[in-house]
Amino acid sequence: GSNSSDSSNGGKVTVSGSTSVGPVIEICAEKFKEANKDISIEVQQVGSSAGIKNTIEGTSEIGMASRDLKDEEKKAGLKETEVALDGIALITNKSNKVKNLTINQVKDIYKGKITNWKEVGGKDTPIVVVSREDGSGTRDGFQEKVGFKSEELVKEAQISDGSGNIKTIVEGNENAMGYISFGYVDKSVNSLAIDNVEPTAENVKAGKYVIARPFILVNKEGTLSKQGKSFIDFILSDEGQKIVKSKGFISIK
Amino acid sequence: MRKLKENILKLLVYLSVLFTISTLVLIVGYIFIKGIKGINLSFLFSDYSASGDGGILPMIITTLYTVALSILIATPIGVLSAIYLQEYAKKGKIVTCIRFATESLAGIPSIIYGLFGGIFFVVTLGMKYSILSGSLTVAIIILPVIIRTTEEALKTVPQAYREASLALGSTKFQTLYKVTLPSAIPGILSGIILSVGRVIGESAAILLTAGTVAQMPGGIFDSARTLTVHAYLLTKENGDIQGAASIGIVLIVIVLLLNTMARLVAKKLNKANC
Amino acid sequence: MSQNNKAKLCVSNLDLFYGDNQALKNINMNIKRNKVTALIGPSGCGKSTFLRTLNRMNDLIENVKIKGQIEVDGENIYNTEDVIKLRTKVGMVFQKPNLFPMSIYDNVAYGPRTHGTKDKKELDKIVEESLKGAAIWEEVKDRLKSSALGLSGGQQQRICIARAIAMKPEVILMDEPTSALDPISTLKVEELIQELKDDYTIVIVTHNMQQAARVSDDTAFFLNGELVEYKETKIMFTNPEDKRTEDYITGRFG
Amino acid sequence: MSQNNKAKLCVSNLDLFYGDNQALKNINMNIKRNKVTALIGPSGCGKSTFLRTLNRMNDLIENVKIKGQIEVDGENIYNTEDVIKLRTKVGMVFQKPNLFPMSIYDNVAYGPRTHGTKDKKELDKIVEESLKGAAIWEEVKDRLKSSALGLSGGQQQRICIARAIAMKPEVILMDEPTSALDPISTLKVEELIQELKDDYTIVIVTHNMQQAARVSDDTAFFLNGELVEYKETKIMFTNPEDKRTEDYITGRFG
Amino acid sequence: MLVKSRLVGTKHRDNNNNNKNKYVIEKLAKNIFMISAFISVISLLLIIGFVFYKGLTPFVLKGYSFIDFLAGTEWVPSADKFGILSMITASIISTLGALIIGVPVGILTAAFISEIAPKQVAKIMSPAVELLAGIPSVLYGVFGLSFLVPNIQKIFNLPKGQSLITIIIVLAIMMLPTIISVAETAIRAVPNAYKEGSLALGASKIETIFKVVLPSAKSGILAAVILGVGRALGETMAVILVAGNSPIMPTSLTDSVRPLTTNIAIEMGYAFGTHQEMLFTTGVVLFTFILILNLVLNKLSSKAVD
Amino acid sequence: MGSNDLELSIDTLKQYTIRMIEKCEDAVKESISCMIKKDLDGAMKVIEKDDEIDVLREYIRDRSIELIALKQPMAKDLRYIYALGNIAIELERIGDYAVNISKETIKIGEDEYIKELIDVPKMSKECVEMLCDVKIALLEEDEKLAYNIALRDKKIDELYVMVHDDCLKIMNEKPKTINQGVRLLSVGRYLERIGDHITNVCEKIIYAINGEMIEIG
Amino acid sequence: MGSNDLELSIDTLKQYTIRMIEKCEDAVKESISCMIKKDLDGAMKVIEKDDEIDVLREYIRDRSIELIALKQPMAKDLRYIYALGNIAIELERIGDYAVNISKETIKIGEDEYIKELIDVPKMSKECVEMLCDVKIALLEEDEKLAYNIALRDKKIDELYVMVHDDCLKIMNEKPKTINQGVRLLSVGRYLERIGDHITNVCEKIIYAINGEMIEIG
Ligand SMILES: Nc1ncnc2c1ncn2[C@@H]1O[C@H](COP(=O)(O)OP(=O)(O)OP(=O)(O)O)[C@@H](O)[C@H]1O
Ligand SMILES: Nc1ncnc2c1ncn2[C@@H]1O[C@H](COP(=O)(O)OP(=O)(O)OP(=O)(O)O)[C@@H](O)[C@H]1O
Ligand SMILES: [Mg+2]
Ligand SMILES: [Mg+2]
Ligand SMILES: O=P([O-])([O-])[O-]
Repeated sequence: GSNSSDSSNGGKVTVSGSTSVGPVIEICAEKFKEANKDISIEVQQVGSSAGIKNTIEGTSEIGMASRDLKDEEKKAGLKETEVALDGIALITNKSNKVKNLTINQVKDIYKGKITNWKEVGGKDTPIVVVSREDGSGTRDGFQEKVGFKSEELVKEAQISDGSGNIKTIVEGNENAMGYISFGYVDKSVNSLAIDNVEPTAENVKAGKYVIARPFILVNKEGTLSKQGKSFIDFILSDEGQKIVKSKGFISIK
Repeated sequence: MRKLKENILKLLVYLSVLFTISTLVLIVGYIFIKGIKGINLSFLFSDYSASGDGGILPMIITTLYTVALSILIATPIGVLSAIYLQEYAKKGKIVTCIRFATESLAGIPSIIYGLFGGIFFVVTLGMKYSILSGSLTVAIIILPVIIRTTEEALKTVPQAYREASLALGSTKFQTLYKVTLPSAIPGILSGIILSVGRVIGESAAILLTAGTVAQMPGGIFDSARTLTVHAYLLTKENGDIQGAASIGIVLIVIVLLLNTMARLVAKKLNKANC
Repeated sequence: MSQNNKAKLCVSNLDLFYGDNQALKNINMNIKRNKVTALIGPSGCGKSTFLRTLNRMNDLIENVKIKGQIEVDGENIYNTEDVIKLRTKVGMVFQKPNLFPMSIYDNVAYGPRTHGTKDKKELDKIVEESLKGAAIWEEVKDRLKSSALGLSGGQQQRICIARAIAMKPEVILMDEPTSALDPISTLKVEELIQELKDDYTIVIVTHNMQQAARVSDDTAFFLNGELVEYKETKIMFTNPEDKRTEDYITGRFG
Repeated sequence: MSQNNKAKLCVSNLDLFYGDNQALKNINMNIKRNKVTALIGPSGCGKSTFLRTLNRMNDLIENVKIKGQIEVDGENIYNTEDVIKLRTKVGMVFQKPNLFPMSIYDNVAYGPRTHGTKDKKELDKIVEESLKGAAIWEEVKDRLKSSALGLSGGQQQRICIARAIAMKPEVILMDEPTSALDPISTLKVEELIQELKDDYTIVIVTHNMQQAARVSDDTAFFLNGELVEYKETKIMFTNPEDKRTEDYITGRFG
Repeated sequence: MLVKSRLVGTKHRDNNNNNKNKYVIEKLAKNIFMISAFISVISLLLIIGFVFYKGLTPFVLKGYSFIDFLAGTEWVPSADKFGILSMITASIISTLGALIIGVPVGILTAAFISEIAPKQVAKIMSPAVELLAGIPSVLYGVFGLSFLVPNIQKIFNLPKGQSLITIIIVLAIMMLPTIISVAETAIRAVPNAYKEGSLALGASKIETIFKVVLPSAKSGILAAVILGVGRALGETMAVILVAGNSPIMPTSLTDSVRPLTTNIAIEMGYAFGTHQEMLFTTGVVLFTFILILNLVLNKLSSKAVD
Repeated sequence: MGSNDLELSIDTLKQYTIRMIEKCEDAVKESISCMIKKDLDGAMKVIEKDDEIDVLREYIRDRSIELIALKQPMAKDLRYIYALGNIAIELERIGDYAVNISKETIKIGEDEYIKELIDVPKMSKECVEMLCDVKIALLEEDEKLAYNIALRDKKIDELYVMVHDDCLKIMNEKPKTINQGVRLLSVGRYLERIGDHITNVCEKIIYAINGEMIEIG
Repeated sequence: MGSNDLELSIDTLKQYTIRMIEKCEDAVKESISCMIKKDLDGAMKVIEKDDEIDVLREYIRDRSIELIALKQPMAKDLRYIYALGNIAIELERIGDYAVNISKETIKIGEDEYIKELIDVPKMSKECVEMLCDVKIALLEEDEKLAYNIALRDKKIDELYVMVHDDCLKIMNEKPKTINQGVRLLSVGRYLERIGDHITNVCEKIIYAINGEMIEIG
């Protein structure tokens, strides 16, 4: 065990956490390493909570989270750095005619009050609600912004543990509706406008698209290594923020 | 009447066979059709890149590391334990206990190993997410497989060989390494090959212990991503079914190679023995 | 201990228990040097058990309790710690030919090698002598290096005997050595046993009364763990003393 | 076909090949009704092969080619398609007792049930009769429902015979039926065979010349796939005609 | 006749070598073997220890009720609601369902391979089945998610394809190779003598298989079934992708459900504190199931031996 | 079969032996009574009937070889078979002597006896009684009895000496009696031999029973 | 052992039988030559030497039973053992007759012979020659020879008739010769019996060789 902590001081930065944040940080790490050949950066995509937990326990130096810290977590003496904003897009199957929902409709759908597409202007088919698992940063952010609590989530909701899975489900099921981070949205699914606001980075930045949350990096107060700090600095730099943007997220600058 | 019954039974058998064959063809076929497009040299042999169009070389390397390490750890322990159980231990509470332990280990779902490894090796022993933690965890997973197959192999060594050797004034240990073990080698080897397959196919336990870092591992203390975990993450995070299928092809080919190898080895050793 | 001058093995007051089950009851028996002694009796009467006490092969079985004395050349075999030495002196041949999956040569050389003979020439000599002693040399001399398992049952059994001989034992125990063989192989092994008695003391368990009659000098009849009758074979089979022996050998038993 | 009035089985010009290897060479043999016929000969001479042609068990082996004729009661068994009927008529008992891992009752009832007897009472009757016929009824009547594998080898073999009898066959083939048994069980089975011949035609393969001598009325000596000599047992064993027979039965063979 | 060409003068071996070394090596070896053997025991104890320690913490230290845990049907970690009855039910139903399909198909296929198929066919089928066993479960999941789920949705005309029935099919397919290969071994181990016995009594091949061969192999087949159960109960990665994972009490085969294993796997990454411990408790429950299964297997197999 | 059958066969052999003994009894008894009654036809019959004894002997001989070949008898069984085979030889010889006696009777023909036949009938009676007892000894496996029967041969020997001396005396006194005297002498001699053979039979019975081969008298 | 050993033992039995035949030859030859030479001591020796024959007979009997018990002989082996056992009985009887002859010699004592001994020596010579040939037949398993030997018994029977008639004639002529005449008659009778026994031996040899039990003459 002691060996590995030595090496982390030597030139290795361990980062772990959110699967939404992970991919963009990975790219940052790649770019960072091009400039700093002697530093290696390990990016673990294990989930926001696990990342935070790892940071508290010292398994990782830096944690990634796609949600705000919980009080308990804050108490553990973590320092957070916001590195990006992420919009959460509501997605439906390509064949679905519904292109826009109000935020209340979204809420009602997720709470199980609206169960048929016909109620929101679509075909007469049931709505298959897809959600992330409890504990997911994306889910936390989504619920908070849409305005319902975990226990209110319709019980029949499909739970999936990754944006990719949600996308696959929605792509394969014309009744399905799910939500994923902007970074994962592509042509295989429709992304809905909320209250007639298109899910774009500009709209998020402008505060018009409300379903969004911050990407943060955390580290234990006072233990951040030089390399770790320079990595975070790199992400916050213009070059880093460009990468953030290129992946469909919103730069904090 | 008798004929009718017989025909019905026959029909059932053939339906079952049809089911088995068709699922096999379907799965393998599906994976090949989905994934074959993604297979090319640069996919197989170039470094991974988070930004896209990288290959899976780091995952292949990690897989090799994990296999090698876990086999290196589990084989001696497994084989020696099996020897103890089969050759030395007197029947009694202790053996029953050990045997029960190994059998129970064999039955535990790998997710539980993951939970355990994730706390014990990663946190408690401070190994962090690393190939080592992962390998130790899978080593425990395959331990019962190796013990079991070795025991079976030892069991099939005729008692007569041992008696003959002992009656010639050999010690138990001499008997073991001169007669018993050589005869059991084919069985032990096929057990090891079986374990290799198990290690390669493992995902849940590795995910929770070796982590998911998509990089060329620098050593066994680095966290890294095996092929199977990669396939899992591609599905889960990117919805990249095609990529997963491509890795699937690689995995299936490896499994095929291993199986053929096991057969050949067993055949060869059997021949050498007889 | 009182010791018969001619006796190679003296068994006195031998009791043997498997757990609580007494398999041998107060056996007293002096086995003569350079004779073939046959043990006969119905299944489960303790023949094998008795045979295996003579080179302590029963040590391998759990829960065995042995009382009484067995002396080889006047030395109590259950007093010594050195089982290896005993088993070197008292060789054994089993029911089924149990050659190792090695070459003929390696099989025969196994014992000497185990006991530290490394010299190639010496081994060659031992192997040749042993195979000759087991009357199988001519049949296998051209293929010593090929696998022993390719031989016929009877040849294998004679190689087993050669393997035992290679240890230069003094006593050879045989537990139904021909029961897995066809009649012709049986005959060959029986002939061999007759020849071997010039140099070895042989104890043979057999189910086959005719075989006991054919090969042995002395015969012991066991029943339910007891030694019922023990005497010269020719007397045993023409004029046994005990009614139970008579009944057994004339096939009126049970 | 010319047919001996007393013959149950007529074998004429029988050749059998395993692939290219001829295992039986021009066998001609009339097996007498209600007699015990023993087949003897050295290992590999074709005894089992011959026996198994009589109820077409060789059909199970690939690459077997059969020429010539075998008639049971004048009917060529290789002309009929109905092997099941043949095997019902010509029962078989094997070397090792091969009872199914079921109760004694179910074992004996297996054949009749397979052939459609469902009625409980009728089955009971068949089972009882067969067990009585196999001289084992008294020993097992109180535990018909317990597993057949708990019995001793000799008992098992007699139940195998009962199982064969339950099919009400006319011929019973036995391939070394006592070679896995101890002498006492052997004796019982031999006694049974003697009793059975009043009702059945029995053909028995045995390695044991003494056994052939003890149980059979006629003996056939096979050698290298040929039928060397075939005659009344008592003449065969006191005054055989062929030198090879003489050599074999006096143990001078090979 | 034997060729008597024995050399004269058989000397008996003097055994003056010291055998002491041999006895020392003997002892040493034994101890090393024993220590190795204890490693598996230690591993098991450690695993049990860690999992139980973690899993029982909420009940021992935090006052949660274990009964509520087992009997509760609501699972909302963020609302502090932990009930896994629905998951236990889902696990049991999916396992049973998979057994109902997998066991007969597996056994009959095994019977086909070992008894009916011509040698050539068997020679191809055996490795093919082995291949099926060797495919990582993730791939089954991928196959299930991208092929089975949409098709099942279509065939049964459901709003979604993730359902008990999908799990059952995937698990049934996944347990097939286990059942086939273990049952095949068991069937091959049935002495030829039984078959010959039956055939000689005038039974046909199929009758022989069903009346003698399969019953004789029943202890092996039972072991196959139990191993299959273990596989189904413990399978995670494939199930996670096709289950739908809704933590609800299933009322029909078309419901999405969340079996025990997926509950652990799906949330482990994001869980902390009590939530995480409850996942361990789920592990404890699963573990207990498996242990009970093992005990049953032990009992059954020792019975089968008798 | 097996032991059972073997016993049956040994029993059969015994039965045949008993029958043979009976026939010998008859033969001896008849031969002497014909001699006394000068019943030449009867004597002729005795001679003819000897064939039956020979047939029995052959039967026993063949069966005993068969039994040995087919049943591998051991111990007592073997001794019995062997002994019965030998007993049959002895009995056949006894039958032959009866024939010889009858032949002498016929040769003597209608001539008046040179002396009253006193000892010869005594001898014959003794022989017949011995044979009769032999049956019992054989059937009941009574070795004591067999031994005692054998001892009775002494009496026959004594009687023979008397017959011998008487005859010689008469022949010397009346040379005309020589022809008949010689014949009477032979008859005495034959009876004496019959006694010897009965002794042999007894010895064999004892051997069969306890495996000891003793020489009596 | 096995077949080897068995053969050895049958050979041993044969050797012993040959030795027994030789002893019988000697006994017959000696008994007659002593008779002719009136060598009473010699006659005494013949009687004493009969013990050796008896011992051999016992030996052969015991060995043959042992062989049957221990080696389970079949076919020819069995027939040989059985036949040799029976041959020994016949030979013993021959020995006994030689003893009887010698006893008569002794009883005749120094009395001058009532007639020249012509046919008796002839008979004896024939017997001895037959016995000598029997050895060859036995050793060479020559059934033809054995048969021919048996046929020669006829000659002995003829000689016996001559001896018988001669003696009776002389006795009738000279009643004083009765005592010796009776003895000479007996001797003739004994030799005739010896011939019969040799015939029996031949029959048994034929049986051993080809399994056929025939009655010759
Ligand atoms: N390992 C053992 N444990 C317990 N009991 C045993 C053991 N081996 C043998 N016995 C019992 O001891 C008795 C004697 O057995 P043993 O094997 O010596 O008989 P055997 O005369 O050799 O019989 P067989 O002729 O069948 O080989 C039997 O009752 C047997 O059940
Ligand atoms: N299935 C088979 N395929 C090819 N050859 C065979 C087969 N079965 C037997 N043979 C050959 O046929 C010959 C006769 O064999 P069979 O089994 O009939 O002999 P056997 O007289 O019964 O011998 P044993 O006494 O050893 O049982 C042997 O040479 C044997 O190798
Ligand atoms: Mg034994
Ligand atoms: Mg055979
Ligand atoms: O993986 P997430 O924590 O960003 O949902």
